[in-house]
Amino acid sequence: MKIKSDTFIRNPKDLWKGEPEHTEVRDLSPHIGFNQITSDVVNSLENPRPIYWWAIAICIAMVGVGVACEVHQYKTGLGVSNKSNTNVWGVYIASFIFWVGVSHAGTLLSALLHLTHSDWRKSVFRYAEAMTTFALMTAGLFVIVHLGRLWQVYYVMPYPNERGIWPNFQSPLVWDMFVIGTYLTCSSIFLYTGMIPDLAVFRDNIHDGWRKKLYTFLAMGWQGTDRQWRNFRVAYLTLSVYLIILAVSGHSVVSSDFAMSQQPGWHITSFPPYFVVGALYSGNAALITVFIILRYMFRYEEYLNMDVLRKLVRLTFALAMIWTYLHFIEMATVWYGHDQAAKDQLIFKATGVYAGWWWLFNFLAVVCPWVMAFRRWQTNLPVQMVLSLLLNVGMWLERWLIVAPTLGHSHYPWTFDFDQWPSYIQWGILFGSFGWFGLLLLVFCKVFPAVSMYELKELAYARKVELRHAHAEEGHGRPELATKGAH
Amino acid sequence: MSIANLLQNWSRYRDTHPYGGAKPHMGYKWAMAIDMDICTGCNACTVACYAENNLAVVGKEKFLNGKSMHWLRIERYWHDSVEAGDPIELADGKEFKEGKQFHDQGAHFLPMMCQHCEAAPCETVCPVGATNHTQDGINSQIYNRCVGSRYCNANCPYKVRYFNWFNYQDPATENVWPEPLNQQLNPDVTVRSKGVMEKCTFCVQRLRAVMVDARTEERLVREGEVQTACQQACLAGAISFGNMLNPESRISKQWMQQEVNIALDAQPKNKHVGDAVDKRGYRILENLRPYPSVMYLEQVRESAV
Amino acid sequence: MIENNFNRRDFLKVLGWGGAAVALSACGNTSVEDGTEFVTAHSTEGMPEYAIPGVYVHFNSTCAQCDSGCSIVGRVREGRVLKLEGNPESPINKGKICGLGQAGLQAHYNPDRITQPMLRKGDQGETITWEQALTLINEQLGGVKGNEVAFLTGGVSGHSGVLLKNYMDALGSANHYAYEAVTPSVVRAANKKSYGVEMPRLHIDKAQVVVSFGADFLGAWVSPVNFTQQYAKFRKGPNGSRGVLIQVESKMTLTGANADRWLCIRPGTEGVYALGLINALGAAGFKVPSAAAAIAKDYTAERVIQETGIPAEHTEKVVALLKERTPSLVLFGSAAEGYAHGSQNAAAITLLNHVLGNVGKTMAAPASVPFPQIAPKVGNRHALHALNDKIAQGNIKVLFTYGSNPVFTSHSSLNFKENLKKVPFKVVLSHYRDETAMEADLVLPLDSVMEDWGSSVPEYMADAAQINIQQALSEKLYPDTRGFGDVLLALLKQRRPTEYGQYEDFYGYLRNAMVQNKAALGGGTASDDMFWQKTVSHGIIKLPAKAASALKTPTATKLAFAAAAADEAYPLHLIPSTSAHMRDGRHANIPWLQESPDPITTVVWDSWVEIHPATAAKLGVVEGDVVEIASRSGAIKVMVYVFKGIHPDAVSVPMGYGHEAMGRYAKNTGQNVFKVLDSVFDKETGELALHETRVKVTKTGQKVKIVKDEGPYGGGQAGKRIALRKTTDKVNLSKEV
Amino acid sequence: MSKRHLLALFDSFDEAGEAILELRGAKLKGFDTDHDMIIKSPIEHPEFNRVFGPKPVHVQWFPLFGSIVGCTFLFLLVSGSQANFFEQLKGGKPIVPIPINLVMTYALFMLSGVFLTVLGLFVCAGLPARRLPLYSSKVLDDQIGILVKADEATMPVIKAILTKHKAIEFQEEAGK
Amino acid sequence: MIRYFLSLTVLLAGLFAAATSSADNSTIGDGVAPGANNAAAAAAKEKGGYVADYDDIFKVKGGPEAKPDTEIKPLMWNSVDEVFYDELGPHVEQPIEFPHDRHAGDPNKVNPDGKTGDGINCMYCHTYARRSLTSGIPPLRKCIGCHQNIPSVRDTPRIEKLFEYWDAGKPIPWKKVHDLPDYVRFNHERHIQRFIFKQERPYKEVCGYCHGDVSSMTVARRVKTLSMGFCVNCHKKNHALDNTFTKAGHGPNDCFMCHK
Repeated sequence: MKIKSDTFIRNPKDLWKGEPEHTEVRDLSPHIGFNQITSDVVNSLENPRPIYWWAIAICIAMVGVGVACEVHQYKTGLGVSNKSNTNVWGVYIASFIFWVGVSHAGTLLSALLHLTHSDWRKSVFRYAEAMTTFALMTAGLFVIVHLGRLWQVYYVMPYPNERGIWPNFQSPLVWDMFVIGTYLTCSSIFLYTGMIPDLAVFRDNIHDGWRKKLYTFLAMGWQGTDRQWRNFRVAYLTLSVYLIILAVSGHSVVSSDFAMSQQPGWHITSFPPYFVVGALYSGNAALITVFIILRYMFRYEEYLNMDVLRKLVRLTFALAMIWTYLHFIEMATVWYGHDQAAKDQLIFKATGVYAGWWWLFNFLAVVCPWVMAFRRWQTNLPVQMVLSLLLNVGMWLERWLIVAPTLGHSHYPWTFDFDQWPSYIQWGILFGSFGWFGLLLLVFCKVFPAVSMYELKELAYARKVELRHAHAEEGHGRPELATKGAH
Repeated sequence: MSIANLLQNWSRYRDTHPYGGAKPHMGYKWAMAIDMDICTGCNACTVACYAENNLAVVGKEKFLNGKSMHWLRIERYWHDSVEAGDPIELADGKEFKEGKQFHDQGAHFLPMMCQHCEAAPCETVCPVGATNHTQDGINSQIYNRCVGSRYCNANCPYKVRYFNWFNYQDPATENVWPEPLNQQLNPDVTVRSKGVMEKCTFCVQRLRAVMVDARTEERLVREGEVQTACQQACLAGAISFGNMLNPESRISKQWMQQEVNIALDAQPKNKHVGDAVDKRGYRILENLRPYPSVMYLEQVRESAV
Repeated sequence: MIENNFNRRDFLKVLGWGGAAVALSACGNTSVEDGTEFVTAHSTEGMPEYAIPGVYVHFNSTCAQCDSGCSIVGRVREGRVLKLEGNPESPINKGKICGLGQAGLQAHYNPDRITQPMLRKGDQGETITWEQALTLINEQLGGVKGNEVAFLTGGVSGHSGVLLKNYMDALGSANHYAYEAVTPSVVRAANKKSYGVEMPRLHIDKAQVVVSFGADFLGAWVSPVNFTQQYAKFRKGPNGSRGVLIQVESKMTLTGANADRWLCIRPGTEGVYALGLINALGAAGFKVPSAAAAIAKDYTAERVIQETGIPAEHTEKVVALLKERTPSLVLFGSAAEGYAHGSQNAAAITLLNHVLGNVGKTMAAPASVPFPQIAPKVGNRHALHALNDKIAQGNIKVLFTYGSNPVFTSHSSLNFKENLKKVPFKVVLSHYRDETAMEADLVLPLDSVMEDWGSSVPEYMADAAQINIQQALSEKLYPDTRGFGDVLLALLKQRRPTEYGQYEDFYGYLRNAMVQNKAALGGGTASDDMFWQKTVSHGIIKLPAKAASALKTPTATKLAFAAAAADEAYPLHLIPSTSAHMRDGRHANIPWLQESPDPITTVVWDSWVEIHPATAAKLGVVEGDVVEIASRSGAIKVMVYVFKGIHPDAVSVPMGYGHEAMGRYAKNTGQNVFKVLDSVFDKETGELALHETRVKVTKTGQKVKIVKDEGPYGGGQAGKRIALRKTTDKVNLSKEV
Repeated sequence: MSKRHLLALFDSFDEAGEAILELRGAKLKGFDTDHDMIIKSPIEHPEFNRVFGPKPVHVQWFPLFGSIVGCTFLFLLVSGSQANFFEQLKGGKPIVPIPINLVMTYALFMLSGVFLTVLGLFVCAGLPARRLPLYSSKVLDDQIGILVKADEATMPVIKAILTKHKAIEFQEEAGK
Repeated sequence: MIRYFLSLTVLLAGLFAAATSSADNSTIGDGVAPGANNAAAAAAKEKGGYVADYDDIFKVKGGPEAKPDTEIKPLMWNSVDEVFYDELGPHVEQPIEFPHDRHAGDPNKVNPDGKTGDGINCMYCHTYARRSLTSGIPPLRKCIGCHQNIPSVRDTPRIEKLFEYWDAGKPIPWKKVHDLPDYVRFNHERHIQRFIFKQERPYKEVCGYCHGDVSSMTVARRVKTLSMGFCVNCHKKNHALDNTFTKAGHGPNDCFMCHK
């Protein structure tokens, strides 16, 4: 059945307006009823704004570019990516770290904030969690793209084979394989588990074709009985605990790809926290970007509203500051340490051929976030849109500037190599990866509830409770805790 | 059965392999010494290596892009800038520091190949265990196991590992060995395919051949029974190679005489500099603790002229 | 538990990689392929007992990459020669072999070899059979007088030399020209004059100090393999003091790069410096023969400094060293000889040797082969000019060319190429379709060295006299190639059938010739077969050493050096440098050599011009700039390599690059420096003075990335302890194992 | 006496809560509140805890078990495979390096934990579940449903009580 | 709970142990190794990337006329029509259907063709096995050497064909049955020396371990996978004999020993 709702009648013109300063916005208005939440979400999936389809088309095109580049590279050999025997790594590894980083914000919101019962997360965590999963999938692709003989990637997997040999468990890459695999599996499980009640709602509200079957299958006969809710709460809590540990360990292991090695600029003790925080930072920036896009695309103005955005931005700013601190700490330890090679490496970054990029990255990732400190801009959508994109560019550069300069300027002067620039193949595949990520995310948001309905309802319920207390103090009667809207 | 192995030989698996720890090499420890005072930099070793190990000639463009495949490269250093080691000219030609007017004490030639480190940084990081340490102290590289993650190269302090960026044996694309050039290829050495890492193997095919004979005759390989291609070609005899565990071998005598201990990361002789004037032996980047198996003998220049 | 037929791909599907797995399995590329796995040996006849598949057989032969005459061992397996090593029995190379020699393999397996005789039709060539070719030659020779036939070769020796001589006699022609573009012919002349022999035996290992005036004896001079081995001994200093090498030259050669002191001298003033040293030695109280002293007395320290530009303190140190450490040895090579007054320089330097009393100590008379007819006929540059004149006058009707590529190596002011058109019938015996072959009317494909039989006598013999046997290491790659000896024999059969009809092929001739003289060759009483077997299996015949005659001591004659006149239009000296691998360019089509970096500059696959930083600053060029190097005779465009190993008044371009033909690896690789050489000749010998060309360097504005092995820090070490050097005078290496 | 099902839908948690309390208090014969009454709601209903009192949850034991078993297994797997015939010698390292194996052990600690958590959820919450005899899609949308099972005799009483508390809609099984 | 945990751990450990030791089962087939490697080898052969066979060498050396009339068909996935292919490698069509059973078979056993074998030692013909990497196929000379003295079978079709080759002076283009991938260094000599000459085991057992009971085949057929697991299982076993290279009695477990 179609649920008519007034949420459609809305003036698209005031979309880009930030909320006026004086109005006191809550993360969810107390006047929204359960029914309206359901209908909004369901209907937003039914027909999103047309830009959605444009986005899909663009993403597919981008994926096409990436695939074309990869096919060429697969046929001809990695040489077409214009690496050298000195710069053996490049954009691929940097992007791998970048995508793993993007994945972390989702976990932060869905797991950590869930444990701390910060309610404002309830409207954003679902798509954040989805981003986690898809970002990890993208990261995994980069590992494979990067391999010289990717058709034999299964050599890395530990399974009893007839050759009687095993992967080298001492290699950080194998740890990556373990931890990223675990992280991917767990986060997708987490995503799915959290969706079960909402899937049940869809099962009841969608009546056509394959989607009905899909939802019916996935909802697994959820009926919201008290027994189900009880166990669900505990299970979800447990999962979020695991997810937090995973997120931290995951990027620490990724950082050990570098920290475990011997190269100047990589062999740094503070890399794990540095990477983790950097991941949260860039992830949150990406979150803001997607926030603004979804808000418009699926008409989520009611739920992805300015108050939530403001909180998100503040969180991002805080993380940015922590990361900045670690960034300087890392440089300081190198600068005051005894390792001359690492010191040279740092100087090289700041003055060598990569200097321009290095300073740009410092500007983007260290200076730019300060814009978020100003209240007037925290809810200004265009500003936040551009800003979040810039931050992501900065953080990608950060990863690339960890990988490239060290390879070109490591221990052995004879093999120093300053003039390796990634070929269009590498850029093309990076470009394609964004398309791939966007495509997955868009399809997800179209098919599954991108905002969590039952948690919003809980939120609405909580607001009503507050309302009741307020009324009680004012001495009026005691309004019911009705699930309907209060009008 | 692995679990049984684990439980029975636990202590054995806890030994640090193979240098230092309680675990000795099994009969062999191949090592090399290169005397840079008599190395003339004539490139005979390089060509010999190309001939012996089926190295691909990559051509001008790829060489320019740093995709050259010389397992053994001759590096040429100048010592006459103001402080030794400072760049004389940067790539863009501008004078970085004003050195002398001429290279008037000649060049310094340094043949650099895989150092077969005892604690090789490349070994621990290979995800598939394509590069391991063999019982006889060689840093092995199994081409067919390699998946091409290139982590070994990224972690190699000497950057002596070379990656097959293209399919060099494919006549359709890179025709490195056009007919009949391919008939020269050494049947004892794999022609590496696209996407695998390769490096100097101490001419393992020669070593294995004589070791197999030795086993058949129930003895160890004798000194002088086997030579690496570069050693055999070296006109001046600057390269010596052999089994360090054989006290009769020249290599062991050299390491002994030069007071270079393979299991140390800093040689005691370096503490008292003055009196060790003709102890020229040293190992490159020793301080990074890869414990390389190649000892270099310092170049000497006469101060009387 | 895994079931027996466990399948990886199933497992991948289990892991949920199904999609990927399909792609992987489709590719199927699971093995790193080796070039050469064999089914096994199966042949009817011809498969000799020793040829076991999978087992190496070693055959001895002789390297023909250059004229040093090193003996080599070919490692043969399944009928293919896979690797060359040095033959330990040879006193010349004692089991070693240089990179150039190693690369002989790729000369054998080279994809650009000519496989069939080719006859010119217009500007096309059509393949013909050998019979046609030989009859054609016969016809062409029919109409012409003997003296109108000329044979241009490189240095020849051994029995092919004998056949060549006999053939020329049969034709009644005296026009055999042995031409080598890069060869120390002035050195030979000067030695002959001073010591009575062209190439005395050098005992570098016995010397304590070696002063080399541009003799690149470690690189490309006379017999580098032998000299390098001596050099190693010399450095170790068997008698306790490490030998000291002082190199005096204007452009750093490989030897210069290994010198303890590299003295950068103004081009052409080597003789002045030699006499200056004599003078200084006298002044330092060294006993100098009066005649020499008389000649040297004008060369005061001031004059020497002013003319050579070598600072005084270096000279003093050198003198002191020469004074206290004897014996010493003074060598001189292309850098000294390559001027109009090259012979004068040479004479001065030989005189210095005499003054230092090295004659007889570190230089001895060479052994000589008792068979003059197989003695080496070394080439020189003068031969080509003589031939060129004859051709220009139209006196040559038929020209045979073998073992040299004059169209490429002759300087353009000779315009040999145009003159060649005056020759009605040109026969070129060659391996490649090189520049000269392109001009030919008939091209005859030769066997590679690995396929051919032959004998040779090296010019420089390190020990007693020896004859090298060149043995076929593998069967022919192409059925229609023939050895030089076979061709000569075939031609001779046309002329003297009675005499040579008995020999089926050159192998038969060679064997016969050897076996006949087996007594003289130390064969003793062995049977013919025994003797021949022994000879071939050793690859070398050491002749019983005769008592070497003493060297004649140089006599001091008045010397005059043309002062290098300042040239406004063409200010800079051009030094065409000889690299050990490229030589005069005959090996330019060997990929290994093109890819192995030049030792000094580490440049590959291209030619470059070395310019001193000061000069570069003056010209406003930096590394990678393409400059035009113009002389009075021509111009080439090459890229700049800024280099502190060259005199500011000089620029240097390597020889051997810039082929217009010859093959896929050589063609259009680099620039041909021969083009710009002026025709200036040494006054006494009439040799082309390679170093006399003056050039001007102008910037073209073009810029390229220079293809070299060294990193952006050049030879620097960025403060790391990579290449360590001790500078000391009290190190004793003689005790080292 | 055959039993019948009745599903009543409420708009407000208060009403539903009152209704449950009263049903409890009514002490009807053959009607046990704990077993014969199931609450269905769009969100977890904190209000009802005071009605039912706390009910025990056992999910948390599954991950504990899973994690411990998982990491033990993985440690054995990794170190066992390192100790097989092809021991991969790494210069300067033992063949079985314990701290390194702990990294992966830790990963599987979490993986198996997560798996068993989900397993626990399915087991305890009885998922996947078959649809109860009476169901209205509204209970997941915006209404609270009370499903009771009782004798036909007592059914009218129950219905009365529910109606009293503003049950806006009833669903009944067809009579037999 | 604790008891559960313990029991499950033990169970898993046991399972895993079995899994890792399952390579002891010498009949494990590797899904890819033999087939795909042949395919890849042949692929490279077909590409002409190198000269793959002795008769190719011969052709190049002896000129076109010495080129064998039948060339080796590339054994590739896409040429199944030419060569029937299964996991154990190709069913090879040899130019002459050589009866191994007749030559090497048991003299006391009667073969399908009604004849008994001659019980000839493998190494009588495959004479290089004890001194080279490859076992080798005898020169045609060897076949003729015997067969010209055996008039009884002189005009049977196979012998006719044999003599045709002999008269034409051409090698018989036998095809390789046991084709190891090219990155493997297998040394016949070492194995023969160890097991036949040192341990004095019957040659049928030693050769047969990898080649199967050839004496009961006509044309040799690959019966063992010859995959890495196959080699490993044997190398694992303890054939304690000498104490020179490794103290252990098993074969070398060093990758570089067999991989080149």
